Amino acid sequence: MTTDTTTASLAVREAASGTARRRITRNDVMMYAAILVFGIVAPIIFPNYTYQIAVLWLMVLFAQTWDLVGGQMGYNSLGNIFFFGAGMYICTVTQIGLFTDVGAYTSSSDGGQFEFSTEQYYIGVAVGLVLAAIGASVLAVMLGWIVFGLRGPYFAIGTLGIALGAGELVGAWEWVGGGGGIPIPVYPGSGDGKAFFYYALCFGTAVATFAFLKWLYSTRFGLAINAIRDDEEKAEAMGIHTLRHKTVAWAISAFFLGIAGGLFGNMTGFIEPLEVAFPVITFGIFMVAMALLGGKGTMWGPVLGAVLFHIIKETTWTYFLGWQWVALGVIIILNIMFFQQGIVGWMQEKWPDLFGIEVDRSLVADTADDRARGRGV
Amino acid sequence: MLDNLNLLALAPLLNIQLLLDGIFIGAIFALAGYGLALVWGVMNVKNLCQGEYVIMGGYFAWYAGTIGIHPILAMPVAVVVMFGFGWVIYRVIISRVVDKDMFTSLLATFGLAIVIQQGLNLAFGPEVQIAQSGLETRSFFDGAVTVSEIRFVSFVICCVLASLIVLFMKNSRMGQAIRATAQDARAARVMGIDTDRVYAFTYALNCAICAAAGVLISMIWVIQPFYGLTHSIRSFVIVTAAGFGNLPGVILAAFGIGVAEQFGGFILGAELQQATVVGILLLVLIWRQALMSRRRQALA
Amino acid sequence: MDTSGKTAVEQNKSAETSSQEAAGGYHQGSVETVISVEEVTRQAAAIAEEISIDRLDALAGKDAFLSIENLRCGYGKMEIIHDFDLRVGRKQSLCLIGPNGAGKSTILHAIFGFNNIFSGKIRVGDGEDKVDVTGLSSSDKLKRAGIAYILQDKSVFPGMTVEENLWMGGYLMDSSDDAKEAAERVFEKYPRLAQRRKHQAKVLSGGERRLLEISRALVMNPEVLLVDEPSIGLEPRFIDMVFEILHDLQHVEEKTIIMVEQNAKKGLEFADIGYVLVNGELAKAGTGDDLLADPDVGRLFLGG
Amino acid sequence: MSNLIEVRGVTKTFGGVVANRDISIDVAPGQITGLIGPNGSGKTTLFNSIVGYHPIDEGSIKFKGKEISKLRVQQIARLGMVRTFQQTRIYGKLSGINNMLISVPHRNASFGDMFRPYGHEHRERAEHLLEFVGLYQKRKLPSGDLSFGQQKLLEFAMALMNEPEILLLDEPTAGINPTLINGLIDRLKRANSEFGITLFVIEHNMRVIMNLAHEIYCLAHGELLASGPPEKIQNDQRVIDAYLGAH
Repeated sequence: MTTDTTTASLAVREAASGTARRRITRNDVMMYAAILVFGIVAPIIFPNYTYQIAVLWLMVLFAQTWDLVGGQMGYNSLGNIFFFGAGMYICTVTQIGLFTDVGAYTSSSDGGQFEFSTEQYYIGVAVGLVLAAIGASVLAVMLGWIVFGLRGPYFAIGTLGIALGAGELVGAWEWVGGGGGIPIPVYPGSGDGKAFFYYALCFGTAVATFAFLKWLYSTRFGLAINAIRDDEEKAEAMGIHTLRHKTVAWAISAFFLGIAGGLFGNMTGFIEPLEVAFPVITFGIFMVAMALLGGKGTMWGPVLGAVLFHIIKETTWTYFLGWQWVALGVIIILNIMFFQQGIVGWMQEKWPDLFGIEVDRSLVADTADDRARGRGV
Repeated sequence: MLDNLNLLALAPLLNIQLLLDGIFIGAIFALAGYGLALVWGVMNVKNLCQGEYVIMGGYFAWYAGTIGIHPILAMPVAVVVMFGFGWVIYRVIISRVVDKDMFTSLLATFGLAIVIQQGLNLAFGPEVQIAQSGLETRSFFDGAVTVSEIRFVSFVICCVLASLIVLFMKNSRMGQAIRATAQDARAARVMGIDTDRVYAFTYALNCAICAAAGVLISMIWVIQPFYGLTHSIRSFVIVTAAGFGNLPGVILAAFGIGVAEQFGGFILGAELQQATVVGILLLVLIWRQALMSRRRQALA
Repeated sequence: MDTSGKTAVEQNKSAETSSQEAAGGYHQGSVETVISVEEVTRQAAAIAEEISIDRLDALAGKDAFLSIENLRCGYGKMEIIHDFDLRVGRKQSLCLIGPNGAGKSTILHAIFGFNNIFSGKIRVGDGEDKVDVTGLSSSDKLKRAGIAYILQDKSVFPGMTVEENLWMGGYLMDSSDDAKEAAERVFEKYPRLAQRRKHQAKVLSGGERRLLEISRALVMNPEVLLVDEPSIGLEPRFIDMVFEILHDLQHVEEKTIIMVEQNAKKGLEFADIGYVLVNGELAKAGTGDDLLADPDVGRLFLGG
Repeated sequence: MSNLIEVRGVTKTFGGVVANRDISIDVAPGQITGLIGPNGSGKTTLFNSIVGYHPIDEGSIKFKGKEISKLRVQQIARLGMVRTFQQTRIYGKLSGINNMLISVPHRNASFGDMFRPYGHEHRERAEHLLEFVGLYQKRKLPSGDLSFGQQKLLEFAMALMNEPEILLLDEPTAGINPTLINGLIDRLKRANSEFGITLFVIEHNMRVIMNLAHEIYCLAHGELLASGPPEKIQNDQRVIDAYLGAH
């Protein structure tokens, strides 16, 4: 005799069947439109800040790609910046290597005896970015083989080590200019032209990343990496191809970071290993901080976090007079201590209905006792 | 690189030199490594600013040297002050992340590491510093092997400190409470142990141990505001290889990394020092993974 | 109210009953009653009675040794226990039963000072000497108020020897010699542990571990024992052993026992007083035997 | 008909300590088989050997006639052998329905399948099974908020969603209220009779196992002590001495 079989009406079930993943609402559409308009109009309204806003889009990309692996899959990497640097070097080497000898180019003191034609420049950038994306992904697959056996802190420290080590190794590799770096082929046009060109690419890449991830999270892949985050051993016991999912997620993250690296190198005009390509304690930690600030494991959290972080950083930087890095560390600590769940996470707790999350308060109270017992005191 | 390898084969005494240097430096790594094993094992905090505490300790010695006091005399001061510093850091920061997931403590201490690095940079500048011990260097085998007296002295100090820590953990009430808390914090609380105090003490003790290690490092090696991260990674290598609560393992692993680094540095060149440490880290992680997967086929 | 003869009676009973009844520990029986999680909670709420304080006093005998008055408590800001009263007399045993998540363990935690008490009073002592212990920390509860907590399973210090485990039990004593002396008394009482004093706790069998957990709480010589799920994770024959130990502690050592037990039948058979807790409130109270005989309790908590 | 699981002469040691010695058991298809024994008698070790957590030292383990003692957890799971955990494991931040969806069988999943959405038939089945265990109304709640007993039911439903041929349950009723245990036993029996899933169950609770199992194996000190139908087991003097207690 079972007394609890729910007799749900067909209508209820119809309505419920589409809710596993939230559909696009009007709010979403408004948000997309606003961002698109801002993205297109911004460099026209604020021409002096084109570079900063382009970097902002890269920051958004950083936070999103970190969140794919860290937030959605629960593998907290401290070394994702490795793919940024790898992409940067692959892109640069391609841009040069397509047309001249890389060793000779990098070993000459000014790097500039070789003149790139306009055509060569654009071909170089196009091929370079494609190879950067592919190369970074291939590296991710190869490294994934090693690091995805590591769990928790070992994964975080291992990836940190990879990024640190990569900077050192590239610094000792004379063929790519060693610690002295490489001057990037010069943009064949005006400074403004260059700024707009790379602005468009940065914005496009960030939007493409967002759209791709949005789609990705709506497929089985999204649920699978969430499952890995929540309990990997269970996922294994249920037969999920965990290594396959983890490697693909990391490769996707690397793909977009590789492009970002290629773009940023060209925007900067000069690349070197420690400060520009593999800046572990700046960009490397920014991407984590931004994702956490916005709310990790959510679609909009990393975007929001990146925008806020970038604005705060850019506007307050000049007031700290040498203390800016100390301030940055303090911000990260405060963020972690008091605002773990991030902005979107906090909003989800506060207004769950807005996010289509159901909460049963009585149940929460119920389980607190269970949990207190399980976790003990 | 090959030339250097050749040199090692031709001059066997050079190996002895590197081995000795590795062990002297490794003894100090063992202190910081044991400190990390302590906070990791007892309170499950992965302290990524371990190296920064070492460097802070080093600046005590260096500063003493600049005002005309022998750097080694700075050790008691450094230990006491850093103990207090650790206590404050625990109360202000660590106590709020101690029961959160592992990444929280890792990231919070990473943030703290950035603050300390930059703070030291502002206070002392980015130059590489040495605390002058004023002791002499002795030569053996017609000058083929040299041992500076300070290295020997620091080795002895390391041994004394290690023994003191072991005795403390074994016999004192706080030591017992720390061990009990590490094994089962819930049960420890039921026995009336104030685990929060135990955590604070453990964290402060770790800071003090690191500071002592830093004083020694500043005399036999160099310090610089940004050298902390490498020390942190060394500590992680040691704990990963040895596990917690296993002092002989910690010492062995520390000697291992010390020696490996000396040889690595000699063969590959000094500019790849950090890369060598990272390389050792990755090797240890891969080795550990291989070990795990033999025990549990489930892993990947 | 005297139940000292109960186990003996029980042993006689089980000797003559059929094999169906024989398998100890968890009992046997039918599995006909099938009720869902929500139904249990709902129906349990429906059978809740208005229980007067006099009734609780009567159950506890003339004078309660430990009393809880209008307790509200929980974790963080969340209130789990609402306006709860409890009375238990000296040398009595009380068992809390109820659905998962009803707040049974929360009450033990509150008595020992492990969670937030929003209002209410917890008092311990005889008659006029009752002391208010509501605000005491758990170490003060253990040291001054004579209240000890025995955790659910797996709470020995695995890397310490049996001896060291007992010494940890006396951590709050003024000197470690006192703790060692107290540990010796416990060893005298349980020679089975004494035989294994130099062994590491992790190599003990399940039953020995449970014995160690219980005896570790006795080092401080407490008057009140809070026992959290003594039978959990134990095989049938050790369950009976554990209850025999507790029986001895209550009747020979004269301890007052408050326990939470999922294995409700066993718990109620053991205890003098049974409380049924639903949604953080007291729903039924009676002698252990009365509750065992109550058809509602049987249907909802004993498995029919 | 041949047995679904055949364990033959399995020995497993951990650092010199023998956890299982020369154990042979059979799990017949369509039946409910129980495994009992004192703590530390090697039940969980045997379980883990079968589902692939660690290599075995000696012996063979066959599933549907195929040797699986060298396969890994995921491969074995994809063959149609699913286990549940003693400390219930679900994906806590995902809703009940998503917990179900992610549990669809991965038996024939190709690389490209990762990027496909779930079909209508998956949702239907997920909802049907949630209804079966009585969690339909809570399907959208984060499953970590469910009570312990409900999480057990959800884990069981997830296992069913995986369409296993055999389900290995590690103490399915530990820590839940006796009356709720009845509900779980009822579900287990129905899964066996209605869905035709073979069950292999570790259990301490005699009321559960005696009412559930067709065949019971009892381990003690890492060795097989006795086997047979429930009535035989509970009157077996060796089992009473080593496990049930002399009452």
